[in-house]
Amino acid sequence: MDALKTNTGVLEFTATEIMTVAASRLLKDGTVCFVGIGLPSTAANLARLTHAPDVVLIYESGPIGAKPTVLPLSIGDGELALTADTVVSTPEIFRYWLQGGRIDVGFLGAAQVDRFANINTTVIGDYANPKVRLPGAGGAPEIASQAKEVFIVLKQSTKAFVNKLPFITSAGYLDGGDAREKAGIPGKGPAAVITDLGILTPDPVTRELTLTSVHPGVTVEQVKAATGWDLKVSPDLTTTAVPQSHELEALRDLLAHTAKAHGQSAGGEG
Amino acid sequence: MDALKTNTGVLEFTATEIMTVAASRLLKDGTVCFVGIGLPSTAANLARLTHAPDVVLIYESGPIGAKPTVLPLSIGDGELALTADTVVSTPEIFRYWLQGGRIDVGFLGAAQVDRFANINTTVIGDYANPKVRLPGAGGAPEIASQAKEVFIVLKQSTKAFVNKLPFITSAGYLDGGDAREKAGIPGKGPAAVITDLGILTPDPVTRELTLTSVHPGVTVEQVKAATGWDLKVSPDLTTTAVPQSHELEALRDLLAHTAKAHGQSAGGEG
Amino acid sequence: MARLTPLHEAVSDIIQNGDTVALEGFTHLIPHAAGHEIIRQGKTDLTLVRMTPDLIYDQIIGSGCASKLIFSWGGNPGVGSLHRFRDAIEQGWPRPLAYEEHSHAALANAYVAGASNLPFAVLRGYTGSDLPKVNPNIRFIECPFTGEKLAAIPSIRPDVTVIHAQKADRRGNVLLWGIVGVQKEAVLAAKRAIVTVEEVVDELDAPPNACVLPRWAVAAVCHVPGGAYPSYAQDYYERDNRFYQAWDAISRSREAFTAWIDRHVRNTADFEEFKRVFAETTKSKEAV
Amino acid sequence: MARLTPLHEAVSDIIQNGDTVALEGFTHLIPHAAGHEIIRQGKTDLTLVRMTPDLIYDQIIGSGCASKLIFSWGGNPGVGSLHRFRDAIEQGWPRPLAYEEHSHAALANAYVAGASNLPFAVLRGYTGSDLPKVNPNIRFIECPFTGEKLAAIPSIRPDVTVIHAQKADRRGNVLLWGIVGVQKEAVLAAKRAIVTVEEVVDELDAPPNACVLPRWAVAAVCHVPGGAYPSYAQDYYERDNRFYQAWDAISRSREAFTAWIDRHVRNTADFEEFKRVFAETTKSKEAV
Repeated sequence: MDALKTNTGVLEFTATEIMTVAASRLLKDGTVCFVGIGLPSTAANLARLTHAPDVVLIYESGPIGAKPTVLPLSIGDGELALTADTVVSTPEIFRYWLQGGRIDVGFLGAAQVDRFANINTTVIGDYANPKVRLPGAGGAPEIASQAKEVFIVLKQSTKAFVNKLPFITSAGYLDGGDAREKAGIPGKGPAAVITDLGILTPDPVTRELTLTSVHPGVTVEQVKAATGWDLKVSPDLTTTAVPQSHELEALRDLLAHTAKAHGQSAGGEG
Repeated sequence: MDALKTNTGVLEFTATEIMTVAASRLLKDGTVCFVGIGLPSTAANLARLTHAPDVVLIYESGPIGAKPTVLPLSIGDGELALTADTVVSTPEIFRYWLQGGRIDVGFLGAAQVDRFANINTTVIGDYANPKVRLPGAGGAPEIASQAKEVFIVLKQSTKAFVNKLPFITSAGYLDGGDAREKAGIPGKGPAAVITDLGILTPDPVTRELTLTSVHPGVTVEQVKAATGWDLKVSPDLTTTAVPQSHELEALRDLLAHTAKAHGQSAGGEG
Repeated sequence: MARLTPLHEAVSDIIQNGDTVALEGFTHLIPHAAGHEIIRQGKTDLTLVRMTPDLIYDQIIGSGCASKLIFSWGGNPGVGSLHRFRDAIEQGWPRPLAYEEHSHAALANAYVAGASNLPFAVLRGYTGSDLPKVNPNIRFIECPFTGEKLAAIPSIRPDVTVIHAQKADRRGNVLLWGIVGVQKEAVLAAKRAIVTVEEVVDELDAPPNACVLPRWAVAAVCHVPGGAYPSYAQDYYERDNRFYQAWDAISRSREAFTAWIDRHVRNTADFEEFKRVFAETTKSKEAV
Repeated sequence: MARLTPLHEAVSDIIQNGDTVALEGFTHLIPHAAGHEIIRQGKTDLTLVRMTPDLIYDQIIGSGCASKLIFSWGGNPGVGSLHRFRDAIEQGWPRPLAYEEHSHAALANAYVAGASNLPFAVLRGYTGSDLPKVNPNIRFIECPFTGEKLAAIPSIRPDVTVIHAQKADRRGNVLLWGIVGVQKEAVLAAKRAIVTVEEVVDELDAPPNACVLPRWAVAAVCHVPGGAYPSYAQDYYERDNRFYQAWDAISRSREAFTAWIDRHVRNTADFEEFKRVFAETTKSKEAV
């Protein structure tokens, strides 16, 4: 997927780059963001380094107001502690800050999502006899339910975008409609799923994920083919604005610094 | 009462002094002690300055391992923070350290106690129409129930030592016998009540406070006359060992330093 | 997001009549200047919450600002009774004061529950005490795993919490240290928070894992040097124990109290003027 | 009361077969040296608790020391799967591994409840998640005041908690800073605690309100410089991200894993020898 190159004027960018840039743009300046490791952390830090210098990044390991200059490989990197406004205990993060209702945006990755933006990071196959055992819940169930809204970022494929999840680790809109509100979940839920092909947002009534933006050079058919259900397409479908040169530069600088510091670029909890 | 002077060899001491010294002697070295302000704090610090240099003093405001050189006037004096091994939040003190079961001795004062060592610090008269409104519970109910054992120090009089309390703020042995255990209270309860006249300890079976030691120069009749119930006297009644000169010197030094620093000598919560 | 603002504006904008207000500080960092400003502005019908209603609440209660008090220990530490608090409870002067009474452990847990956005706190507590008999907000629940009986009380979620801290930076991030009491929990349990500070600095220079309140968790930060007086601010000034003793005489009669409050609080424009007048009256008294 | 003792003595005396043991550290300060000593001593039937069973638990599980795991996220951070953990769960090698699975928020709260000597923790959580369907230790209770439904889970009260910290003084008082995770709660929730430290000093020089564990809350303090490796110790050394990546290949097959554990852990006398052997094997590998 990363090999996909699109020509838009002079700029070239990968599918992962436009995914990251598109995700970063959704973070408003001043937002308090609870950041998952990996793609969410890249996007959130890109936002901070571009249009949202006052975004507040909180990691579940304890740093509040982290301003890393290289991306953390794990959720508890020293860089997060050293650049934070303060570091509190992990229980405090979950109790006072997340459950306390002080998080505007939860920024999550996922192994799988379904048509109602529920998330699976637990298991593929049967829980007791797993086909693939995934890492598990981590902070996601409570981030997904307690942040005022949620952005999910992951690459799109039929393996990842399934009609019905084998296991709901973290709630999106459950069975759709007002099921989430009826279950008493405080946060509003996933506002957008940002992929390497486009942006999906929940229908205001049914809450079914609907394609509302395709990335430049991607066709609707490509997105549908990468989705495990009959993906609805918004009548107001737009094309994602191309990454601007300062965004791409900031992203590439960040990744280059990170690779230099770590010798790798991904990230995970732990 | 403080005017009472007793001659024992060359040493002269007041009733308050022997009360404080007797109370201090009950604290073993290395004990972790949750300290109430006022008389308990004086006695606990005297223990630390004499026979128990490794006693660990914890105050409800947050200091752990406080080693004050002047007595605190209030439970949150700066001297406590500056001399402590660490200072934690007040919720942490009550949750992790007291309720956590890590306190050997709770050292309390009281406005009133009854024959089963229950404590009143709330009200004299009817709760809704108080004759005298006392300060209230503070930390005492949970110190009295959760410290492994409890020492109570207060001056003896019929007003303070009553047969039945108008209000039980903090549990001693409730109605006596095994009432405390039956109520599911974890700590063993008051091991001794130290007064300016003697030492009262609970009968092993009935748990009724019994006079087990009188201070030198005090008669049993004096103690009975200062008690609001028919005080039982132990068949093994002893006389409290007189304060030693190094104990009196340490106590007087401590009080002198305190008076010099504060211009007063009492203490309270807050 | 914290605004750096004068105290009178913060109190005027953020505290409404009828609000539940917690002024916290455990001996240390008690927000006296903010308490005075509440009196000066004649706020009414407040439900006051505080573990240790000491002089600051004696003054607010005696000034008639409060209709209810939630507390766990009410006294003048090291001195004796709070006369205004007792007069309100015992005689209803200057107005009746409803009160709800807990232990320290329970209120500390209730602030934690409030900061955690939970409706109630669970603790081992109150067993054998008469407090549950007089406070219907002390209940008992069963552990769903062991069947053990535990005490439960409602969480505290004030409309406004007011604290005093040592430092803020120019963006409104707050740092406090020493005896930090329940201040962080009280701030995070509240809908809005006002923090008065000794000093506004360019950089907080907070040590690792210090007690920091980020600017976006606080509504207003007010630069009020000395604002904890007669309480203390560690590394800035000490507790004025003499004033705590003097308060006993000032507060003993309604007349002396009212005269003191009028002269020092109601008839002063702000805390700076309070300090000037207080210095004068203290000097003249010592001269007598 | 903390004894300053060699690590092998602490593990031998304090951890018994069948114990519930928590080795905590959130990326930072993970007690790898102590984990190795558990393997070296062939402890068995342990119930392991850890929010993030990463390499340290992959090694202990793969070595057959554990019969049960309580966890909330099991992966090699930034790299991928834990192959030994998955092999135990999916194939029962080298022995079946029962597991109880929670969210981070729930386990963090369960440690807090354990430290607070409460039998259960209350949180807003798990709503809409399938985890309660597969974990009977996730239940729901009602607030006795509002009727709101809240999740409850049993508290964690390990027999032994093991952590790594930066400093201890000669009396056994411990200081840690930076990302402190759930370490304080895990230590205070446990019956006994072992702390390995980078450095033993005359004076802790702890900043105000630092994370200090007093000596009487800890059973043993062991001086093990580098004892968090390949995790990091802030202000001492950085995380060895390359080893986390290398672990993926080492742990992928049972044979390669066993050979690595035998050579580096089972056949070394202690962590000092581990460090020497590890340096050699790493150098020779890089030379290839």
